[in-house]
Order: sequence, then structure tokens, then C-alpha cells
Amino acid sequence: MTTSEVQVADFQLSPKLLEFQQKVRNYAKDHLGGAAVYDAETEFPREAVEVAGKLGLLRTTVDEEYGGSAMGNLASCVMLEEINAVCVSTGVTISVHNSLVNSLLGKWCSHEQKARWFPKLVTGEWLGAYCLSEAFSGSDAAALRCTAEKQGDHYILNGAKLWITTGSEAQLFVIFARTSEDRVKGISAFVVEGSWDGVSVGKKERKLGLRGSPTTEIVLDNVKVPADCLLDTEGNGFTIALDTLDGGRLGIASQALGIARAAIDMIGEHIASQQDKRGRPSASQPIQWEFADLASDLDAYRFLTWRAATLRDRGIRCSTEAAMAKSCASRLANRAARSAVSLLGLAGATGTNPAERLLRDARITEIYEGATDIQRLVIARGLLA
Amino acid sequence: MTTSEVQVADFQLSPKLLEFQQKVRNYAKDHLGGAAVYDAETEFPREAVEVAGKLGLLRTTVDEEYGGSAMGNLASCVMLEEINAVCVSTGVTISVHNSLVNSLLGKWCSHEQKARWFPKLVTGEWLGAYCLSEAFSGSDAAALRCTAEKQGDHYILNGAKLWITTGSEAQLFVIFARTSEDRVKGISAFVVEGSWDGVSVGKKERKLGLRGSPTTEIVLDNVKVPADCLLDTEGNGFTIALDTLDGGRLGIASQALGIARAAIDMIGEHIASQQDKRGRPSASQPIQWEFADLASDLDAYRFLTWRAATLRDRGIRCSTEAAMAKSCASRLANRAARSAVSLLGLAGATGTNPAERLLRDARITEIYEGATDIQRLVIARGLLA
Amino acid sequence: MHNLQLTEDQDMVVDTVRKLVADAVTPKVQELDEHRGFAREWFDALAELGVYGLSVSEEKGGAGMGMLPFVAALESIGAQSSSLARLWIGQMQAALVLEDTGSDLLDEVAAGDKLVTFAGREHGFTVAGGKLTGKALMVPAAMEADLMIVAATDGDATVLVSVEAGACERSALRGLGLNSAACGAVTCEGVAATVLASGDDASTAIDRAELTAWLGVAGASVGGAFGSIEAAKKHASERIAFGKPLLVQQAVQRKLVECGRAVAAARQLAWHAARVTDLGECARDTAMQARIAAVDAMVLAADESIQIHGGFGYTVEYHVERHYRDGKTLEVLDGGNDSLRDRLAAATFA
Amino acid sequence: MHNLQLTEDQDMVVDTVRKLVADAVTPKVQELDEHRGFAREWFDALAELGVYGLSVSEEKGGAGMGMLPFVAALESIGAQSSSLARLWIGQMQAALVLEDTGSDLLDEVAAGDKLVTFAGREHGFTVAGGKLTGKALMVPAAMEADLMIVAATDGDATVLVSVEAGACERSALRGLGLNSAACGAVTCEGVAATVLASGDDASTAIDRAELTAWLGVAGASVGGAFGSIEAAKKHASERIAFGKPLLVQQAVQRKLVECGRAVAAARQLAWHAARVTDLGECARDTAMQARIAAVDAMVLAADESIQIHGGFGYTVEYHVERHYRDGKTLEVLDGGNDSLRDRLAAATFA
Repeated sequence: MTTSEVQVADFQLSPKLLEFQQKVRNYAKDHLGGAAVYDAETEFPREAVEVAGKLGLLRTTVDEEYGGSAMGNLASCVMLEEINAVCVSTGVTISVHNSLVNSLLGKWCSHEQKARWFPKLVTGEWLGAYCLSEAFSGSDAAALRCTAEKQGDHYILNGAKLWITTGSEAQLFVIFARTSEDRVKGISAFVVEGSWDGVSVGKKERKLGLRGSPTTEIVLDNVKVPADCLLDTEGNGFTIALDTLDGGRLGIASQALGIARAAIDMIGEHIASQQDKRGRPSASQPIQWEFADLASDLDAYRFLTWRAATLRDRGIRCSTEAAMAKSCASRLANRAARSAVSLLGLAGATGTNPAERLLRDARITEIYEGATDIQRLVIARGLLA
Repeated sequence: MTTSEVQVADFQLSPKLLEFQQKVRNYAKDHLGGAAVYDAETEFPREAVEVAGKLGLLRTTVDEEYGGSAMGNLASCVMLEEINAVCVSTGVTISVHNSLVNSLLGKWCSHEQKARWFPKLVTGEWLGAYCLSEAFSGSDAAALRCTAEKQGDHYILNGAKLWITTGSEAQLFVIFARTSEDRVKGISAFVVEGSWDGVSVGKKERKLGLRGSPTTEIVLDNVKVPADCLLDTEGNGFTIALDTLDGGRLGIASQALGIARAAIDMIGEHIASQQDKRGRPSASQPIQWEFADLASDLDAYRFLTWRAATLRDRGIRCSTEAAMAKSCASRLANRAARSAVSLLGLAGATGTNPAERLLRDARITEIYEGATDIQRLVIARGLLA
Repeated sequence: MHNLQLTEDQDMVVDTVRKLVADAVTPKVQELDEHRGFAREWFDALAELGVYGLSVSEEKGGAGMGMLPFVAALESIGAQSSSLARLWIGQMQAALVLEDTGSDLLDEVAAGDKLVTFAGREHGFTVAGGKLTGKALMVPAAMEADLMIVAATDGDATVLVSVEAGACERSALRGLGLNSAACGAVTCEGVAATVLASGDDASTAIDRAELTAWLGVAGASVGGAFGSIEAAKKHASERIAFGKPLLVQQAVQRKLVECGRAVAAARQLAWHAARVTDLGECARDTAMQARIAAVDAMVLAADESIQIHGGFGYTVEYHVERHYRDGKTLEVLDGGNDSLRDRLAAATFA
Repeated sequence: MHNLQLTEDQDMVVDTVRKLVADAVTPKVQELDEHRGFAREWFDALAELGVYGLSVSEEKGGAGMGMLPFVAALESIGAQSSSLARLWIGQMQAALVLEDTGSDLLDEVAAGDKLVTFAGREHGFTVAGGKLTGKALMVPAAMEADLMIVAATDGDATVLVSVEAGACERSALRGLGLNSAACGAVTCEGVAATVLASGDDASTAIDRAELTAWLGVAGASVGGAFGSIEAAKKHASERIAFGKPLLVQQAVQRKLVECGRAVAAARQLAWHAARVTDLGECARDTAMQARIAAVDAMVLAADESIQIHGGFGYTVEYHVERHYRDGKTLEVLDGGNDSLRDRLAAATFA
């Protein structure tokens, strides 16, 4: 999908995107109030995701031909910032569904494949999961060991995928598995449905944060996958995985912006609430500085994110720009959340206050979909190539 | 002046600005090669500034009616980044001339006043200086003590202005002086010509950097200033000073971006030059990280700067946004220059290498036209208002 | 661990505590934390070692060993359980103010027969007519303590009082960290209080309690930082990526070097402050500096350690997420590092 | 300055140096720096105090006082002149390797009769057939030194040689800092060299020279940081803005508190490394950590001090711009902090 009209003019979103932003903001306000409960109870925000599906938030990266709204990556970024500013567990579910699964299927599937899976994905009847990582392959994704053995008109998949977001709640899994020994060209991508024999949910991770989003192992035990569930061509899986991650990184960058914004808003409210006996602001200068620095970086890194999304919407490769966005925004989210806890003091460290949850949720943004150090190497190589 | 057409679409400069950027880049390459000499000899880059005048670089913020090119603040920012990436002393001279003096006169002068001074300023026949600071009033600008006493059809100015950029080279001085005791409303703005009796250049500062740009005291000893050299109305000087500083800050933000870019480029070249015996890149990962982080922030803070300039071009108040741009860009310039010296090692600390000059030049950007802490308070107040 | 500054006796205490940690704490710390279980067993084990009177003078029945072995021993505890470290710190604060105020509760507290917690000036409690009123958002050990010692004001005067913890309204906190330290919010509305000291005597005792917390938290945080660094080293030497152990990557090494440097500096500050204190001189500024530096180092090390662990670091089994939460929680206690910076400023520029 | 760890004799040395700095260095330091004048007079004054043999053993004719007073005394020098500090460091490096190698040049060097500079491994000099070849981008004191001691390799073997400085091609540098230290680029193309040691003996001596530089630079930088902080305090207490002295602003206080904390920690690391060294144990890692931390603290303090000074800080008269330049210059010497971090990593993860 490419969006040809100008979406950002003079640093302002187009009227269409501003309207969409408001719609999502309303959704977040009305339907994501349970964020603290999802966290405390490690409960999947099922209803919130269902409502998102009804409002069309699960189809922004799908072409209209298949029931999508084709709003593209920039719109997805705008949306994800709003959602993640309120509930990060809902946010990552929608990010993975849109920025990884739907984006990937839209780009690499045949018409027949799209017509088969998108109707269920765009409504949220099905949720998607992206299964690349394994126990022995995190940042070094090409080291994956999961196998796909061709047998007549199908493949037999075996292995286990680790740290799968939405693992226990998804119905459709994009699985990267090894069709030959070649480290990179031996990897192929498949769609596997959760209902098939041999697909099961393994260990569920207990995590620092993001506790409303189930992160699980997905175990593949002699799963019979029809050959028409192979995506693109055999051996092109690693290319697909990396290309998709550019979009995924924009999703996580936006998630990080949302978290940062929530934390910065808390600090701002804290400053505004501190008054001396005569009603004048009494927050210390160092706190105001910290607030100013964080707020400035929030604006700056949002522009980085929007720039990369705009490039991707235009079909221009944006690996360097997406890596800049994710690297900067995710570090900001953590810095902002840590500052919020510090500046709010005791209140910031108790569970009655969102600051400590933001701090716990933020931490994953520097890890998944490419850790910060990987982003930095992508940036350095991209700029010096 | 307002620029109504879209100047930045989807994070790309308009074709007109891209063309202008290339023109300035050529100027910098062809005419600013003496940067190291200006620094070592504390020599004003007179010829380089003259050429700038001929190329129309001293009139970007002046209306066409008065011989300007009316290209506006964004164009000025684009220009100043290019110039400062090569020669900071030339850069600050042009920044003050355009972003402070010309901008101020364009906004606050009568038609008659503009018609009188602009013809000389737009060509560079005259250079302008902005005289706000005094020995006892830096960040606390309203504490200024310079006096302007009305006597019939003229004012008598007395006092001394400190840290005046281009002080010994300028022909036109915008002077802020006290017309009454009121701390803020007692300040008025005047144009004073350097040739008038009683105007003299005092102490010349010996500085860490920016050594090609003379920073001097301007002494006013019973200077008789015709009443028609008062700008706007009596008592409105402080408003004029602060309003002008928004534009000035964009100039310094752009200067800082240029310095940062030069330093980052040096680090990039250093990385590219480090190869093992088989010709493969051998720079350490931490150096690549630092490069990636700096380069990401450069893009991010350039967007902050352009955003504020765009607002100002549209006649929208941009104090908060300009403060964000200056605060972030100036800190980046210093960080980048310090890193360049560190990463280049011994070479970075010797005068045969521009890194140490960048480090010395960069340091002023956090100080003049509003120190970083002042910017931070402006931002905090702006966002929490 | 370089023993340059410890006497043989002091060294033995540190060693004994280290063994207890290895045998009893390490095997259970993650599980206890995850289920928010209280570290009673460990508290009692420390009591058996007799360390709650470690820094109490010999004439008052203590070991008279000063603050240095307290700080040093807290390192090995902090490397595993900040919760337990915090319990000891509270108990030591109590013991030392009871020593200062000549209270006969000292023996029971030093023996660990009573679990005590200390609520400092930052909570702003007040006393009127012998009744304590006020509210503390978070007090470690509050839910399990027998006794609470509270810094308060009575009119214009500073007072130090003790109250039965059971007489206060306490509610358990689901906080960021210190899950095994029974943290609670405490509200007192006219709870009967025993005045331990007032005026200058109270101030002196409260100052000592503060100093004890700063030094203790510094020691515990230095330990927490070491714990995170060790966990990262272990993981990075075992984990293979791109065909080699993570630990051979410059990137990983550099992170660990920087963390190691930060904690080494914080540790020297902490030990210096303890030594100066043990010489009977004032080390309040250095102790505050040490606390800030140590907690910052702990948070930095935990943060980098999580990063080096990658996805594993985000899960509870690898311990480092606990150090991250605990480090940030230690940070905001005792008024918090941010207000300590203001106090340092006040002390320096008064 | 807390004298917790200095003996009376050591204290006296530090005191004597401090007086010299106050009387002779402080009044002229800015002018000398601005005109890139060489600090010969001060170098000779230090010679008269007899401090160049301070850390040389008594049996070799030195004062045998170890590294601690060297580090401590460099603080007061560094607070005023990093150039002079660097000259002393070079002289001390020379004296200690001459002691190690049993050279009869030791007496002249310890007396300060010969000005010596040391060029370390990082320059990659080579020796073949008794001739020294190589190039050093920057060597402090190179332009004025009588003698240069050089770490080099002869084939696969490490060698330590001395050459007449006058026999090398030297060109004065217009560098970032250390303007009064006569820094120069040095090129040798087959300069006749005297071998002082080779093989393990050379390595041991070079190691000692490195350690001396790390400890010395740490001390000097701690002093530089204090110098910047003091300058900022002085300016901020005199300068009025918004009707009050700058120093009452929280913002200014906070900056100074953070700088003070950084330098306090670096200082404890440096002193600890010196003490451990004086006990005859290995403190290389701690010394590297101390050097990195101290130089970083000096640059931070100078940077913040410039900011607190505002426009004044950008001019040469207020001293802090010199500390900023000198701090960055100290940083890149001896291989530079960045490569020291790699060496620390190598030492830790070998």
C-alpha cells in the first residue's frame, strides 16, 4: 500500500489523520480504563481488543480490497501512540496484529492467501502472532532451528517458538522455519492456524511488565502445513522477516512514544500540582528541566517516527529511519518512566499510581523487535553504506 | 513576513528550499575554507561575509519591498546549518545579522525606517549588531542599566553593552536602553549607527572559541540619537527583545545543528577509515553506537528546529518550540563535539584537526541568546500554561 | 572483594553473612519475591547470627564494630535480596536510636526478638498529647513489624516516638519492588505513642537513623549492582549469538565495564563514609553522596543487565528485573534521591 | 580535604605543594596559558621542593612515600594548572621506570635537573639495531624535554629506551589544551637509543609508568574538577541575577551538587587505588577506573562551571574554559579514556 497524498504538511498531520487520532483517543479513553487491572491480574484485554476490531483499528495496514482501511503506517503510528499512552498490553496486541502480521501478509501473500485470511483478521475475529524468536535465537534471528520438511503437498513443522506476543490468544501464526541448512536462505515463512493438530501453547512467561499481553512459547509438533500456506517462495523467509520488522519497529516506536507521553504528562501534572501557600508554582527548577528535556525529545522522536512511517507508506525503504525512531523512542520511554517514578517519589513506586507500571511496561520496548544495540548497528551501517 | 505555501511536506523540504540549500552548500565549500585560520588568528571572515552579501544570504528575512528575498525563517535555518557546518564565526555573523537585526527591523520599524536602513543591510554594506546584554544583565536581561534620556527631538544614550557579536565590525546597532525606571516597561529599543559621536568599541573578549567573530563591549558616551531612531514605541523594548529572541534562537539552533553535523561527519569518517587488514570495518561497536545515537538526534532536532521556523514563518508564536529547538540542538552540538575529540583521540585534540575547534565553538551555543536553563523554563512554562 | 579496610573480626561478620545468603537466601529469593512472601525466615536467621547489634556499642551490649562491617555485609545481602537488606537497615536504625535514647527496648531489638521499622521525617508525622497522627505512603516492614519508631514533631519540637505497629492502620502495598519486605502504607490517627526523646536529643537520634539508612542503602545497592553485573556475566558467557558467547562482544563488555566503574566508585564513597563515621566524625554529606551514587549504579547495572539478557531479562526467572524494581524502590525511600540532592545542596550552600 | 588516609609526612608534602601553587602558580596561570608560555619556573620550583623523587624508594635515594601523596598533591596543582600537573606526572613516570631499570640517570631526574617525558605503548614506536623509529601525535613536554623515555618494540620483544629529546624531530602543537606543557609532535627516524630494559623487565617498567600516569591524571583531574567547582561557587555567590546571587538558585546548587558528587566518588577511587598500590598490591583496574571517572568528572565540572558563569565562562579570564580544554586533553592522553575502557574490558573478560 502506498499513500500518495501529503499526510504531514509543515509538521502537521493531515485533517484526515487528525480526525482519526481523535477517534482513537476517544476509544482509549472509553475502553482502556482497565489497564491497571489487566496488569495486576495478568489478564488479556479481550474486550478492549474486540472493540478495537469493531472500530476498524485492526485493519489499518490492509488494502481495501480485502476489507482493510489502507490507512497505512503513519496512521498506525498515530493510533498506536494513543492506545499505548493508556494501555500498553492492548497496544502491543494491536501493534503486532497490524504492524507485523497484517503488513506481512499484505506484502508477501498471493491474492488467494489474502482473500482467505484477511476477512477474519481485519475484524479481529482472529488475532495474529509473529513467530520468529526461539530459545537460541533472539537478536541472532538467522540461527533459528525450527524445521519445515516438505512432504508432497505439505510441510511438516517441528520446533518451538519463544516469546510470542499474543501467543495464547492468537488464531493465526506466521512461523519462520528452516527448509534447508543454509543459514539465511534456508528460512521460509508459513501461515499456521492455531486450531491445527500439533500446534500448542507452551510455557507462559512471567514478566516484569506487559502483563496483560500473554507472551508464550508456541510448540509445533509434527504440524502438517499445506503447501499453499508457504508465503512467497521457499527460502525467502529471512528477507520477509527483516522487511516486516521495519514496520514492526515503527509500531514499537509509537508504543514507546505513548508510554513516554503518559509518563511526561504525569510529571507535568505533578509540577502543576505543586504550589506554595500563595498558589504559586513551587516545583523545583531541576524537575522543570527534566520535564522540558523529556517533552522536547518526545516531539523530536515523534517526528523521527512519522518520517519513517511516511517513507514506508511511500514504498521507500526505511530501515535506517525506522531504527532511529525505535532506538530513540524506546530509550526515551524508559528515561521518562524512570524519571516519573523518581520525581513522584514514594507515590511513584506504589501500585496505586501508573508510574511504576509505565516503568515496567517501558522496559520491553528496548528489547523486542530488535534490541537497541541492533538498531544502532543498523543505523551506523545505513548511514555509512 | 509569512510564507503561505507548504515548505515541508512529508518531512522533505520544498524544491525551492532544496535548491537554496545546495546554493549555500556550494558557497560554504567555495568560500569558507579559511575557518581554521580565522580561528587561529582571531581574524574576522570579512571576505566570506562580503561574498555572502553578494549571494543574497544577508537578506533572507527582509521583505522584497526593501530589497530582501523574504525567504523567511525556515530558509534561514537551512542556510545557517550549511554555513555553520564549515565556519562557525561566519555563521554567527550571518545569524545575528539576519535572525536578530533584520528580523527585528522588519517587524518593528516604520516604512520610513526600513527604507532608510535595509538597503545597506541587505547587501552587507552594513552589518548589524544586537545589543541587549550588559555586565550586570545576562540571563536577567530586564536588569539592564544603559540609559536613554529624552531631550527634545533626540535621546541621549549612555552606558555599555557587553558581549556584542560583530561588535567591532558592525555599522548598525540595535540598542536596548532604559527610558524609565520601570523594570520591564522602562526599556526601549533604538537604532544607533556606529559612525555617530560617542559610540565606541570597548574591550574585546578573548574567548574559548568563535574566535573569528569579534565579541566586544560597545560603549555609549552621550550618544545623541534622533527620536526617529526609536523603534516602535517608547517602553516596548523588552517585548521587542524577547520576540526577536525566538527568531535568534532558531538561528543558534541551526548553528548548533551545523556544528553537530560536522562533528558527526568526522566520527563517521573515522569509523569508515578504520579497517582491519582484510579491509573490513573494524571500528568498535561502542563507537558505532555513539555515532548512531548522535546521528539520530541530529535528524530529530533538525525537525524540531524546522517546525519552530515554520510556525514563525506563518506568524504563529513559537517561543516554546524555538526553545525546544535551541535547547536540544545546542546540547547535541556539544555532545557531538566532545565525542569527536574523544573518539579521534590524540588527533582530535590537536589544532591540525577541526574536532577541537568544533568543541570550542560549540560551547557558546548553550550560552548565548538564552542559556539552556532559561530555554528549559520557557518550555516548561509554555507546556504547562 | 578487597579487604584492605576490614579488621579480622569485621571480615568474619561479613563472611558469615555471605554464607547465610548463599545457603538460605539465594535458593529461594526469586520465588519468595514473585509471590510477595515475607522474608521472616531470613530475618530470624540474621537474628541468630546476632548482627542486629553489630554497630551498637559494646557498653550497651552490642558488638561495637561500627558501620563499616554493616555496609560491607549488606553488599552480599543486597546482591540477592534488597528486601532482606532493607529489613536489616530498619532494624539497625531502630537499634541505634534506641541506644542513643537509652531505651530499654534496645536488647530485644538488637536480638531481633522484636521486628522494628523506622518512619523518618519525610512523612511529616505529628504528636499531640502523646498521640501520634499522620500518614506514610510506604514503610518497609510495616505489615509485619511489632514496633514502629517514628520521627515526628510536637508543636515546634522534634520528637522521636515509638508506637505498637498493631495500633496503626496498615494496608499492604502492591508496590514496584521490595516484595518480600512487607511494605505497607501506614495511617495513624491519634495512636498512643511512647516518647523516646525530644528536642535536640530527638534530632540527634533521627540524624543517626538517617545516616544509618544512607549508609545501609548505599551498601545494599552496591551489592545489588554487583548482583546484576554477575548475572549478566554469567548469562553472557553461556548465551551463544552469531556463533560466539555474547560476552566476547565488545558491546557487552563495554556495558559491564561502565557498570563496574560506577559501582566501584559508589562503593569507595560508601566505605569512606562508613570509615569516617566510625572515627566519630561527620560523614553525612559523603553518606548522602554514596547513597545516591550507589542506587544510581544499581539501577544502571540492572538496566544494562536486563538489556544484555535480552528477552530473558524481562522475565522473572533471571533475577535482574527484580534488581531493577528494587533499585528504583530503594531510590524513593528515605525521602528519595531527588530530595537528598536538595538536602546536599542545602548542606553545602547553607 | 579530609586527611583520614595521609601520614603526617605525606600531609606535609601536600601542604608544601599547595602553598607553592597558591604563591607561584595561581597568580600567573591564566596569562601563561593564554600566551602558551612554558611552565619552566614552576617545574623548577617543584624540583626545589624535591618532589620528583617522592615515590622513589628510600634505598634508591627517593622519599619512599608511595603514590598516595603524589595523587593528593596533584589535586592542588590540577586545581590550577593541568599543564604543571602533567609535567610532574611525566617526570614521575621517568623516575619510577629509571628506578625499576636501575638506571644511573635516576638521581638527575629525581632532582629535576633533567626534564624528562615519557611516550607510552600507544604510539607504537619500534627499535631496530639500537635506533628508535616512530611517530607520536602529541607528547606533553616534548618541546622542552632533555630526555625522552619511550616504550617500544624490538621485533617481538618489548623494550624501554631513552633518547636525547634533541635528537628527535619535534614540532610544537597548537592543541586544545595543556598550553603551558610544551606539547609537541615527535618523529624519530632511526634516532640512537639507549636500551634501559627489554623483555619482561621492560614490560614491568612500562606497566609501572602507565599506572603512574593513571593515578597522576586521576589526582590532577580531581583537582581540576574542584577548581571548576570553586570557581563556579565564587562567581555564583558574587553574581546577582533576578535580584539575588546566582548561588541561591536551586538550579545552580543542583549542578554543583552533582559535580561534587562525581568528583567525590572519583577521588575515593583514586585514593583507594593509590593506597592499594602502596601496599604492594595490583591496583591497575581501579587506577584505570579512577582515571576515567576523574577525567569525566573534571570535564563535567568544567562544563557546568562554564554554564554557571554564562558569557563570562566563555572568556579566558574566568579560568573555567581552560579547565574544559585541559580536561578533554588529559582525556585523550595515555591512549585515551576510550581505549582504557577497552583495556579494562580486556582485563576483566580475558
